[in-house]
Amino acid sequence: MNTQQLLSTTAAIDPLFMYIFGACLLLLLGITLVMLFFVFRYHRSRAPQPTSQVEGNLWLEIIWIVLPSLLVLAMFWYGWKEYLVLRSVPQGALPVTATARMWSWEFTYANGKSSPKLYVPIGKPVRVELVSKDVIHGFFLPAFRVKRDVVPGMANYVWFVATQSGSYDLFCSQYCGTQHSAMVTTVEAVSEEQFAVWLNQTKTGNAGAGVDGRKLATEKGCLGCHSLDGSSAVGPTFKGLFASQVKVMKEGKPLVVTADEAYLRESIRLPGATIVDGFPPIMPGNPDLPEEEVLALVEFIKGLK
Amino acid sequence: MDSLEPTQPLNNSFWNDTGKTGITSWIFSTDHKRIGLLYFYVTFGFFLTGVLLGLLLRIELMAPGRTIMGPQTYNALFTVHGVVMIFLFIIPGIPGAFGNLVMPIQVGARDVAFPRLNLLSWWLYIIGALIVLTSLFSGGGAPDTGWTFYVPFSSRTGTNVSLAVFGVFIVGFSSILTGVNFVTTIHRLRAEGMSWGRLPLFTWSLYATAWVQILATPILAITLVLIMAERLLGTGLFDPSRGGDPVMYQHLFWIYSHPAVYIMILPAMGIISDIIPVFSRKPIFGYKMIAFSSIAIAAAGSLVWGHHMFTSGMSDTAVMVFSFLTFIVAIPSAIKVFNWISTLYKGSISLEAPMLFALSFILLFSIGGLSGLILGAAATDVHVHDTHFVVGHFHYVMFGGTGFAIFAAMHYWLPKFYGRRYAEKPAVVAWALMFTGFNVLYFTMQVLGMKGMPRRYYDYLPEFANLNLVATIGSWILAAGLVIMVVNLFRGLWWGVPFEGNPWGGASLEWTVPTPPPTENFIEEPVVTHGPYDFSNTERS
Amino acid sequence: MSEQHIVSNKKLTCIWLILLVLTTLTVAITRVDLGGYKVFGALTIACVKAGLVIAVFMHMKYEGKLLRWLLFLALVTLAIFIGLTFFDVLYR
Amino acid sequence: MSHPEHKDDIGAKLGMWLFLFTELLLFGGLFLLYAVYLKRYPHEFATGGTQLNWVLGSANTAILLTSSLCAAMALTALQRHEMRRAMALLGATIFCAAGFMVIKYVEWSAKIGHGIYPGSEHLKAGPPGESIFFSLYFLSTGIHGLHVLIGAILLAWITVKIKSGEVNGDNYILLENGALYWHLVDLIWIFIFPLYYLIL
Ligand code: HEA
Ligand code: HEA
Ligand code: HEC
Ligand code: CUA
Ligand SMILES: [Cu+2]
Repeated sequence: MNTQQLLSTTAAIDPLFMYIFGACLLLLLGITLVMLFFVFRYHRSRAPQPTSQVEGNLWLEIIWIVLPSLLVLAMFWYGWKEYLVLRSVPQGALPVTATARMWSWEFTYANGKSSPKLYVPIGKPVRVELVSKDVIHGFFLPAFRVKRDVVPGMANYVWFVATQSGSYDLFCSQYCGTQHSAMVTTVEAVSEEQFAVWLNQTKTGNAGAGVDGRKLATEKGCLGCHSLDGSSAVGPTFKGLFASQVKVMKEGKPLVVTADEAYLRESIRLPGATIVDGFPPIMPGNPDLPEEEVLALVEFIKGLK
Repeated sequence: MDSLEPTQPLNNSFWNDTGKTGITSWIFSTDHKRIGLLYFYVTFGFFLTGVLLGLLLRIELMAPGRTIMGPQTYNALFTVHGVVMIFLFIIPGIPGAFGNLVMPIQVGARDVAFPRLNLLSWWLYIIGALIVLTSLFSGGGAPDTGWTFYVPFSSRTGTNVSLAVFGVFIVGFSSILTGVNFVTTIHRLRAEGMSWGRLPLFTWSLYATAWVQILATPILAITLVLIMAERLLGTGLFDPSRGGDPVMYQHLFWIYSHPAVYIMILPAMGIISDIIPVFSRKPIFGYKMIAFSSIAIAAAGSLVWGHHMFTSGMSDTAVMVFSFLTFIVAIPSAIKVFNWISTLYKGSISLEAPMLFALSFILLFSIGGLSGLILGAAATDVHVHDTHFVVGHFHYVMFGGTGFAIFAAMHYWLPKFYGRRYAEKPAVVAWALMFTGFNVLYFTMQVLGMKGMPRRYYDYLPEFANLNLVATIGSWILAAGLVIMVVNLFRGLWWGVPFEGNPWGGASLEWTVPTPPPTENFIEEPVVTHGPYDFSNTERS
Repeated sequence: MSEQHIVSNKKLTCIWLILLVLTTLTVAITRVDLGGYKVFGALTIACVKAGLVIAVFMHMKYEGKLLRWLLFLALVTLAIFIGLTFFDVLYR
Repeated sequence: MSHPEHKDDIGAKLGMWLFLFTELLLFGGLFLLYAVYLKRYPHEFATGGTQLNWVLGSANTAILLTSSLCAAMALTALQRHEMRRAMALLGATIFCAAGFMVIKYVEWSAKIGHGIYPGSEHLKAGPPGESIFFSLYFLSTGIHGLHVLIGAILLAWITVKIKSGEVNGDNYILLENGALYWHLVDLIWIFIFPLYYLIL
């Protein structure tokens, strides 16, 4: 595939915007001007009595049914055609999986590498598989005019291609709770060589033992809900959590447990099993988090006295 | 100017001709005019509440980061703002208030077909509204789901969604019963000579609206029941981990909620169709087409709900079908706009407050409607979906459209029922401020949306800061206008100069009855001999 | 006052018998293996039954045109709601 | 107020039908969901259906049809000024309604006894489609049962009015509307029955 010739999503959509905006602007101007003119010309000070009592005109009606119909049909067709562009992923697109959870993004590449920012090579189309761990989120890249909801249990995707290097905003567009507006990250478009370097370098960086718990807690979005300073946010604070007595609901029964290592581990993997009193059961589970990462998180929480 | 001592007693009108004037004679009255006024005050009260919440939203968005509240409060605030505006103000607003006040007189009836059912509707509305209000202060706190209650979020959040949803459910029943009542009234109680071709267009639009209320609202009812079941029983019908499909919820919700936007706009269009000919002293242009297009909008409008779901993961075929149908609905709206403007041609136009609001309705609704075309085209919707562009769109059609139509109706019809009127000059000043502020506020929002600012965002990136500030300033201009309008209008209605006879020179039946009308409207059964826009025998008096 | 139409007990009983027979029939055809036609058959019979109830028990047969049209309108609306949803469900 | 009591039977009936349309669409929403999920989980729906007791379902169908017959005959009787007969027939209708509810109760408690109810552990552990099937089953029959209850109360109230003579051979619109409501309840069941009990 010749990526040079590739039509970017932006280039496909923008002319359509121009077309519809242009048509609407003309219509609006026409309506406004005619209305203002009538109001001026036939104002009671100039036209004390109406000078016509017509009740309608068939031909006019036909004209203003048929012409707008044709106009909107053109809009429909054009809009649909370009929509298909958004849905047809070019061949050889780079596959990436975007995992959305309350309230963070995680992008995973074919080689298992994951990152909180979406790195893409310039000029190569990217196909992003959209996966949600909890509620509906929205994958929105204004610069590329693409958006798709991230629906749990549903295989949605988007594609786009960055034609210039740079950093582009990536928003969560579908309302998903308290920190919806903080579910923002970026697409980093870099040259193909830089991308290749980045992809391989970070991979080795992650596989080692010494995972940084604090960094992980930020990346996985834990800190979106859990504070480190003792204040209650969406979830309970991590500060002083370890070894404390926690009131929980387990299978509908109230219970007091000690927050030992096993409890923390379970709370991270399967948070639905025990629900801390006074909090909603909304924490996303992490059943397939690698063991060393869970360990790192537990160690991190232990350290917060 | 207006005389401040209460001069003209309201003798022999529905205010006192039965000798009953206490509060219970109102809240248990079956008189359509009293019920209409009750609706008016309550819905308008909710409007003021909602608008105040909107103002708070804007203050928070004035600058990035925290301005006056935290994210959870903000989320609850736009949810409550949306729920109050949609379910407690705009949907019951026109049918409940002006439909009740005016429609039975317009068809020449003494009351609606089922006066007691009408009272029940009002009570259901009040009870539902009270439940919604209770939900804000009890349980897990005000719901924070957005007015759309999308699952799975709404089935998980710890806030008081179930109760709020239950309140809306009750309000929905009220809306259904009003619809049943109006359809029956229009079919059965038209006076002698009041053929379908002589119905005022406001009544026509209520007829079309009533059908939407009857056929679409039950779907909302069942959807809300399903949310409650999801939360309270754990039915899992929309829970993907148990085989449910969250997108099916969106279908059910929009099957009602798209037609609902036509419940909001159709009666507003009816008001405009009634006001423009009166203030041009010329028959409405294309009566039949306007009446027919109301029905066409109601019918076609029931088929387009999928345009809210273009990015949801719905099938591409469905995207095509719904996008196509969406454009079809635009055509009857266009018919109306063109006919209204043609009515002005060679008329004798008087720019009093009702007419100013009516004419600005045409402009604001056109801007909103035309931006709806951007949303209706599949590819462009993908970019602006769930951004402030959509927020701008619906405020243009709901506030600029329906809201301004209600203001027009308030200035046009309320004096008839009070026998007093407001002062003209402040009304015009208020209108000018509101029109200006409105556009500064919402046009800016649409620009923001084009630039990619998502909606329901408590906080935003610095690049959106300037425009947000502009929008907030617009909201203050709007607020100033609104305050002037409210003060002037009610001051006039209670203490203003008398409004007697037929000062606007209207030709439909409500202008032939005494001002204010007596309880049974007509002193003797009316016999209708001419159309509602035949001004040859009416003078302004 | 509505024009009074009294449906005779004989007629009502007849319809009731037919309805019972149709119910038995539905049960019968769903006991044999018809594959996908089973749903189709059962629903067709259900529609016939519903038609009988509406026409005779609910006196629709003796009502004017208006009510019939309105009923038709309501049913068509429901059909359209379901039909259009299937543009999504079938092609996803 | 002093309205000379205005009566419009045709209008009242029109109003009732309009209300019935809304009921139809209310259940329509559930049927819509049923159709969609049947398409997605034909197998699980079939296994779910076999777990329902079709004999009891058929019995309930027969009971409801009979009750409908009684209601229709009650109207006929009232129109012929046979008040006692009308009241007896309405009593029979309500009796049938009670029978229906008893059978429903037996069915429901059997299911719940087996750990089958919305959100139960048993269903959570099973295949997803089955939990959908039973959730829909409980919702549909539950809401339908509620309508049976409301209809029965309505008819009982009308019986009282017949007894007091307020509703009579010249003024039977109330019974006509009440019967219409009752037939609607029957109508809905005519669809629920094959969809849930028979399609297996
Ligand atoms: C009063 C309420 C109202 C009205 C009347 C409308 C009218 C229309 N709406 Fe709007 N809409 C809403 C209220 C309303 N809407 C709300 C509340 C939402 C958001 C819900 C939410 O998510 O919270 C929404 C969202 C919304 C969306 C989804 C956006 C998204 O979330 O991505 C779409 C998409 O198609 C849409 C389209 C339209 C169209 C095509 C019309 C048409 O009916 C407009 C027709 C009018 C005109 C076309 C203008 C007048 C005519 C002329 C000036 C003549 C010339 C015209 C032609 C030649 C065509 N609307
Ligand atoms: C009829 C409907 C209606 C009306 C009139 C309004 C009016 C306003 N709305 Fe509206 N709005 C909605 C319906 C409406 N809204 C809906 C449905 C939503 C979607 C909710 C959701 O996402 O779920 C929404 C969402 C919404 C948002 C988006 C929130 C977000 O996505 O982050 C914003 C943001 O600015 C906003 C602002 C405003 C403002 C500034 C007004 C202005 O009109 C207000 C101007 C303010 C005044 C004019 C104040 C005047 C003051 C007085 C009159 C005081 C008198 C009071 C007393 C005496 C008690 N609204
Ligand atoms: C959507 C918000 C959210 C996110 C994201 C989140 N949590 Fe939680 N968490 C909660 C809530 C709410 C609770 C309390 C309810 C419960 O027990 O499930 C909780 C409970 C916990 C507990 C038990 C705390 C106690 O006081 O007993 C631990 C440990 C925990 N989370 C760790 C994590 C880790 C590690 C991550 C990141 C991988 C994370 N959480 C991400 C919301 C979240
Ligand atoms: Cu995730 Cu909004
Ligand atoms: Cu819509």
